[in-house]
Amino acid sequence: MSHLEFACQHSRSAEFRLDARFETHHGVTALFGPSGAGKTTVLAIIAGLLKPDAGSVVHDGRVLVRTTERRFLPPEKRRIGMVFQDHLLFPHLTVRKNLSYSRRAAASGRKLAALGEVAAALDIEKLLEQFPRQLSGGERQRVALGRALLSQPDLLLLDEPLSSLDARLRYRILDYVERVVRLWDVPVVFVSHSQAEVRRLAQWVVMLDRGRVVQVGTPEEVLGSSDALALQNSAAPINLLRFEKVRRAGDHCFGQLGSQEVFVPLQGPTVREPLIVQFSPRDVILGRHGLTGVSARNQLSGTIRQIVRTDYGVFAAVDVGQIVWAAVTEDAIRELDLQIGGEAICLVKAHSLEVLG
Amino acid sequence: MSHLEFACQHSRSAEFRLDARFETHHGVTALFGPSGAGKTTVLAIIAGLLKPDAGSVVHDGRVLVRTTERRFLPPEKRRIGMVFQDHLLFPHLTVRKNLSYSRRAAASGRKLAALGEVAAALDIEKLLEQFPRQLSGGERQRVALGRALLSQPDLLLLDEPLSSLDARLRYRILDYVERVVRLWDVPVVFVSHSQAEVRRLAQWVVMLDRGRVVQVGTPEEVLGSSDALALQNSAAPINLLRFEKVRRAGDHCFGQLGSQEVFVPLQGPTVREPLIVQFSPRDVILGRHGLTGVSARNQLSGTIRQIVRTDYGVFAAVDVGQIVWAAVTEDAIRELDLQIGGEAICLVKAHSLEVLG
Amino acid sequence: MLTAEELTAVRLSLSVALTASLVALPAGIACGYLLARWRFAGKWILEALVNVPLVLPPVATGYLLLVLLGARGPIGSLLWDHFGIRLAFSREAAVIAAVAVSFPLMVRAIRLAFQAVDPRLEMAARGLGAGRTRTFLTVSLPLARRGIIAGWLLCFARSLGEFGATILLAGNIAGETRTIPLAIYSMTQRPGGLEGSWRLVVVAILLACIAMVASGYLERSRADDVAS
Amino acid sequence: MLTAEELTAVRLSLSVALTASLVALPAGIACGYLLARWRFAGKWILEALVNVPLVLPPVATGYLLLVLLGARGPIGSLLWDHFGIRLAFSREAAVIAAVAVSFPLMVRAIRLAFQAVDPRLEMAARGLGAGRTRTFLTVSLPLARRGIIAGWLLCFARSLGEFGATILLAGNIAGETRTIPLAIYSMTQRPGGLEGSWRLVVVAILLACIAMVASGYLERSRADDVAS
Amino acid sequence: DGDEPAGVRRSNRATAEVTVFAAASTLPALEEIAAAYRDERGEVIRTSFAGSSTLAQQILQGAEADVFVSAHVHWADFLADAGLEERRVDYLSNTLVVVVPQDTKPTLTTVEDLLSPQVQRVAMGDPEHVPAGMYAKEALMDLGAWPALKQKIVAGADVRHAVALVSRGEVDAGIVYATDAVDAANVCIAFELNASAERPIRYPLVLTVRGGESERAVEFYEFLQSPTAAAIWRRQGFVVLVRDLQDGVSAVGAVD
Ligand SMILES: Nc1ncnc2c1ncn2[C@@H]1O[C@H](COP(=O)(O)OP(=O)(O)OP(=O)(O)O)[C@@H](O)[C@H]1O
Ligand SMILES: Nc1ncnc2c1ncn2[C@@H]1O[C@H](COP(=O)(O)OP(=O)(O)OP(=O)(O)O)[C@@H](O)[C@H]1O
Ligand SMILES: [Mg+2]
Ligand SMILES: [Mg+2]
Repeated sequence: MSHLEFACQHSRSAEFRLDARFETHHGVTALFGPSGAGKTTVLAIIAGLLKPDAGSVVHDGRVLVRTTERRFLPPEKRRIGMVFQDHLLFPHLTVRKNLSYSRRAAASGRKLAALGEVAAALDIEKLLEQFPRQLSGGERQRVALGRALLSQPDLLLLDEPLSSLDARLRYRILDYVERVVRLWDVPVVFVSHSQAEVRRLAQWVVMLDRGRVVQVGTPEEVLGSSDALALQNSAAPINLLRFEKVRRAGDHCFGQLGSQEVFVPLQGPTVREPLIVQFSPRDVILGRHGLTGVSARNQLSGTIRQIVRTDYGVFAAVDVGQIVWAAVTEDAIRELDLQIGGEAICLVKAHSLEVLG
Repeated sequence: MSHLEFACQHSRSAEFRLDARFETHHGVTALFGPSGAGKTTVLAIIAGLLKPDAGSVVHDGRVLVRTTERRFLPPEKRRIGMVFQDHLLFPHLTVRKNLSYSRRAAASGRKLAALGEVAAALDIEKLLEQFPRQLSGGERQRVALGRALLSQPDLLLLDEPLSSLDARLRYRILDYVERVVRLWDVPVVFVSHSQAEVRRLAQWVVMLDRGRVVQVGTPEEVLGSSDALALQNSAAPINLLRFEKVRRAGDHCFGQLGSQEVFVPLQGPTVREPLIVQFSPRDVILGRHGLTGVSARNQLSGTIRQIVRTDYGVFAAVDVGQIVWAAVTEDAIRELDLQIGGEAICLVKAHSLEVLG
Repeated sequence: MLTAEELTAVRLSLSVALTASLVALPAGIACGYLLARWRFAGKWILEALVNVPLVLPPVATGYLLLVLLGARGPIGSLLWDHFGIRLAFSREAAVIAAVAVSFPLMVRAIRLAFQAVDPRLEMAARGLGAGRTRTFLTVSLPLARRGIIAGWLLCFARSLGEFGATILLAGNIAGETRTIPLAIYSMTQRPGGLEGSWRLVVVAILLACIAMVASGYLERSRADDVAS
Repeated sequence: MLTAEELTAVRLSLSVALTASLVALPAGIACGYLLARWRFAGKWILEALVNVPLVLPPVATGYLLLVLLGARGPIGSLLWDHFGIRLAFSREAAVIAAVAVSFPLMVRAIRLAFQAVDPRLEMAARGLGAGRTRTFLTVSLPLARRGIIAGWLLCFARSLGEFGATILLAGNIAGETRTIPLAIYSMTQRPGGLEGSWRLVVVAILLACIAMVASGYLERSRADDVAS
Repeated sequence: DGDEPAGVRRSNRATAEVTVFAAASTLPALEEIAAAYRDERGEVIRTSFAGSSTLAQQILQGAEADVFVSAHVHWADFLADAGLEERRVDYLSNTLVVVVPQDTKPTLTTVEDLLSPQVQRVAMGDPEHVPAGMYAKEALMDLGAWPALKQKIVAGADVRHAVALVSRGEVDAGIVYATDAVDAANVCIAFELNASAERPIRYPLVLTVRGGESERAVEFYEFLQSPTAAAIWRRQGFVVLVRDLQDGVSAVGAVD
């Protein structure tokens, strides 16, 4: 299993100083954080494009940098493929020559991909004889990704590799990258601003803010945490339920929430405890009493604690053991006579529950 | 009201020829389409950075280009602010000087924004004395947006202006751009790959594919259409309901669906007919009979027409006059005994309905 | 250290080279920009014309200039008849000779610099409302700065070393047109010959050093932050 | 059209200039790259050294070369004692003189070109596994191509016009070292000879034109697609 | 000599100034004469030194020269043909000498020695156009040595160049003016070479038409031939030809 240890300090300007330390031994690690947090800086240090002021980077036992020992492995020896935020394609070479620039031999016994396959996966087959300046923004981004994939790296660093792609391509390429990563077991560290991308690809998330690591963990832990919420400041509160105990039953399971149980569909074969699920307040339907004959499996009863009117709508907080936020209309409040302190039932589709783990 | 007429042909390479014709008189128009479709090319022609091989562009009666008359208004006379996909900040000027580069006087009686305000809105106040090469990718993008906003344009062209921003900033900046656009009535043509952004900002969508306009219309029409779906290939079907008749009642209304009515919360003061709403299959709860005492206002009864098992889950198509897709679990199918031809009730939260118009 | 005569020559050389490089600068920038950015029919003719003094021996350049600008030449006689100006055999003539000979060097450096400026940045400026002139002054010119300085310096340095055209057009008049190279030449005619001119040679070398350091300072690239 | 003597001079000039510019090219590229990319202590010394021939009158450069390379000079005597080679007064001497005088021009153009190459592209290449050498050959060099061609051309053209240093180091030997400038010079020194030299002047101008057209072709920028 | 008042330096267009264009080889002497003239008459003379050919061309192109000191009669003739000559006197002469580097034993004593294999290269002014070279060539032709020596000739850009080549040991011998040889470092004179009788070495002093119109120019022109000047010429190694003899000119005085 791949292992990356990062612990570096680096001042980029009077305003910005990176001082980050994290470890990951996961296949896909996401660097997450607001613009200017230092994500690109971290990747540049790992790739050897930037010498940190102090600190070290160790990948699979190989010391890439260690300032105390004055060691600095030159970038060409690191076997690290990088997709740059601004692509950095070679302007004087055709797409084909850009893609085949790296002559690095595949590491023992594995060849990640062939040019034709990568070009097909990235939908750039027709562009092979073009020059970079003849490409559109998204095309450039794909070529940059292809170039990195074809460099037979031991570690892939992707800096927003899909930001200017439409959904269709993004899905297709995500699929492909996932396959590459799984099949050849190349660890990936990637930067993305899309929670969906991070959730889909990453097994580990490092959250940066103003040059510091503010949180590290699984996507569920990190993206669901209050810190993440503060950083993300999404338009509405997000519901997170944490089940310390989980009862397994066939291909689904039930999270224990006090005396109540929450039906959770499971994708994988294993269940981890604690189990954390996330869902939007808009996925919650409030009712006054229990229902039968509906496909919504989860009906949690609790007490209304709060009703908040925001720019984004009205939200009610229901204490069902933990707090569940529900988006409601003023009409519904009137009609159902929702009041603070009153009882309510939260109807949540099992489908709406995203398992973060 | 602003009016833009675009009808140009332009060959960029043997592979790609733009041949697009569209009109818009909407405040915010989105250019939508896959990578390499010609979106940037269209903007470049409007801005005057590219002379089309043939055709004309007319904005508010001003002929910007008309090749038959050999007319080509130089870019500096067009009063068009553009955010480039690759930013094109002046590398030798500080952020402040980049922002204040344009000395164009505000058009009669309006001054769009002051530097301080724009810098605050874009969160680049601390970067004013930096040079572009000292900025992160997202910071550059924001400066480029600020520069365009500060050029007192009569028309704003934004080429993926938010692609490398995290959600928080994106929302904040979207808010700001929306405000600018509304307050000063500056028409905007923007390129985005995010359906959410398009839905939020745009009143009109022009969908491009391989240099041709494949569809034009409101975001609902275009994004909901089968073409858009094909282009987007989103992971699941999307529900679209079209109400030819709408009954207005206070600050909400009821769309007529045969004999049934659908409760639709309305944001604006006006209701347009036909009214189109969109919601995800995951927002639909299937039941066998009507329910009371729930906050979900819409219960549509219909016949199950289809049950589809895909990679993304199981979907049931219910004919309630129009087809409504619901995401279901295998458990629910068993438990509720859902069968093709059987009756079912679709429970849809009014909140889940996105009004496309 | 230097004799009065040598000092005069050094001072004169500096003033001639400085004047020449400054006088040539606007034209050099105009020519360089024109050649880099515009396409016009007779472009290669302009180019060849600018470059002729490079291929010609300076003496021939000087002679051509003399024929043009001398009292009997078409331009020279015009200037004399209408303005009472005599160009040849004056400090101005030394400046003209230096400009003629070093102009191609300046133009080439400046032209390359303009070619390296991303035309899309110029388009961006125009989109922001800057006309051609403002775009040129605020974008193209500062971005070509390094090449312009290099061109200016080449012109200055070449002017310092100019001999052949100068002696023909401006003569070798002590205190008026006897620049360092002419002074070195004159000294070789005196007892002691070439060896007697070493002080001026050293001065010339020192000037080269100073110019280099100065240009290094002017052209100084801002620190790149990639490791090397 | 040309006399045999003139033809010889033209042929000799071309061969000397071509040899000089080609011989100087590798060193010019090395120097230009070094000065553009590396930071080392005595950098300005190297720079000044390279540029000295620019500021010195060519005659002085020629004399310094003679002192170095002549039979009694430190290098010349070495060559003579160990290899039996006499440099001065040969075609090789003409080449050396041309190189010395035009080298600074070449280096400056090349240096500017390397400075204009985005160092991040070089880093990208290295990240793809290319060592310093491959990065240099496949990224830096091709991206600096225009400047290198310009430098080469400057060197070639300046060599064609070189007079002062050549006559000192190589003498004015018909068929051996009498290049076009020397031939023109010789002619102009005879009464009535000036008029006789016009044919060579025309040839020199033609060469300038050809060089310009050729370099325009070599440096040709790919069509930019911004309107202008 | 370099410290003329600043005002003088600037007044390059002052037509009143007497301007002398003189062959570069006469520079030391002429500067001294001009200084003497200034001390005596209080008048500053403007001088420009270059190759005679250059100067003649400049005068032809309208340069404001009052007096022209040419190193060869050719260029005086050239101006005369162009109608620019007012007066002329072939006032000076020079001697040709064969020089060798000081550290080689001066074993050369005759022209025949130059032909011997121990002498591989002989430097002289370019016989095509440098006056000293032209005179040397004619002298050698008179002696019949030219065809044999031709191959060994290294043509200098001017006499000083030839002298430098000898002093650097670049060549085994050189044929130069005595005036250039006297003070050259590391050079010694092997023997004198008699100039061709047909074309004796002459330095014409030319008063141009323009100079003829200025009294002060004529005054200086005459001063150039005055006893004061003659002493200086001689001290610099020239031979002054005096015209007080009936049959033309005769040489008086020689190397100091
Ligand atoms: N070359 C530089 N010189 C000085 N400061 C720099 C430089 N590059 C980046 N910075 C600063 O360092 C900080 C971190 O930059 P970095 O590129 O790592 O951010 P990021 O997390 O990648 O942001 P984004 O998502 O916007 O790309 C930023 O505040 C930026 O202004
Ligand atoms: N300078 C150019 N020369 C030749 N072809 C070009 C040039 N610029 C763009 N193209 C081609 O034109 C097509 C349209 O490019 P354009 O930049 O308009 O696409 P786009 O819709 O903006 O795509 P993206 O979303 O990837 O930015 C692409 O196929 C591209 O390869
Ligand atoms: Mg970044
Ligand atoms: Mg684009």
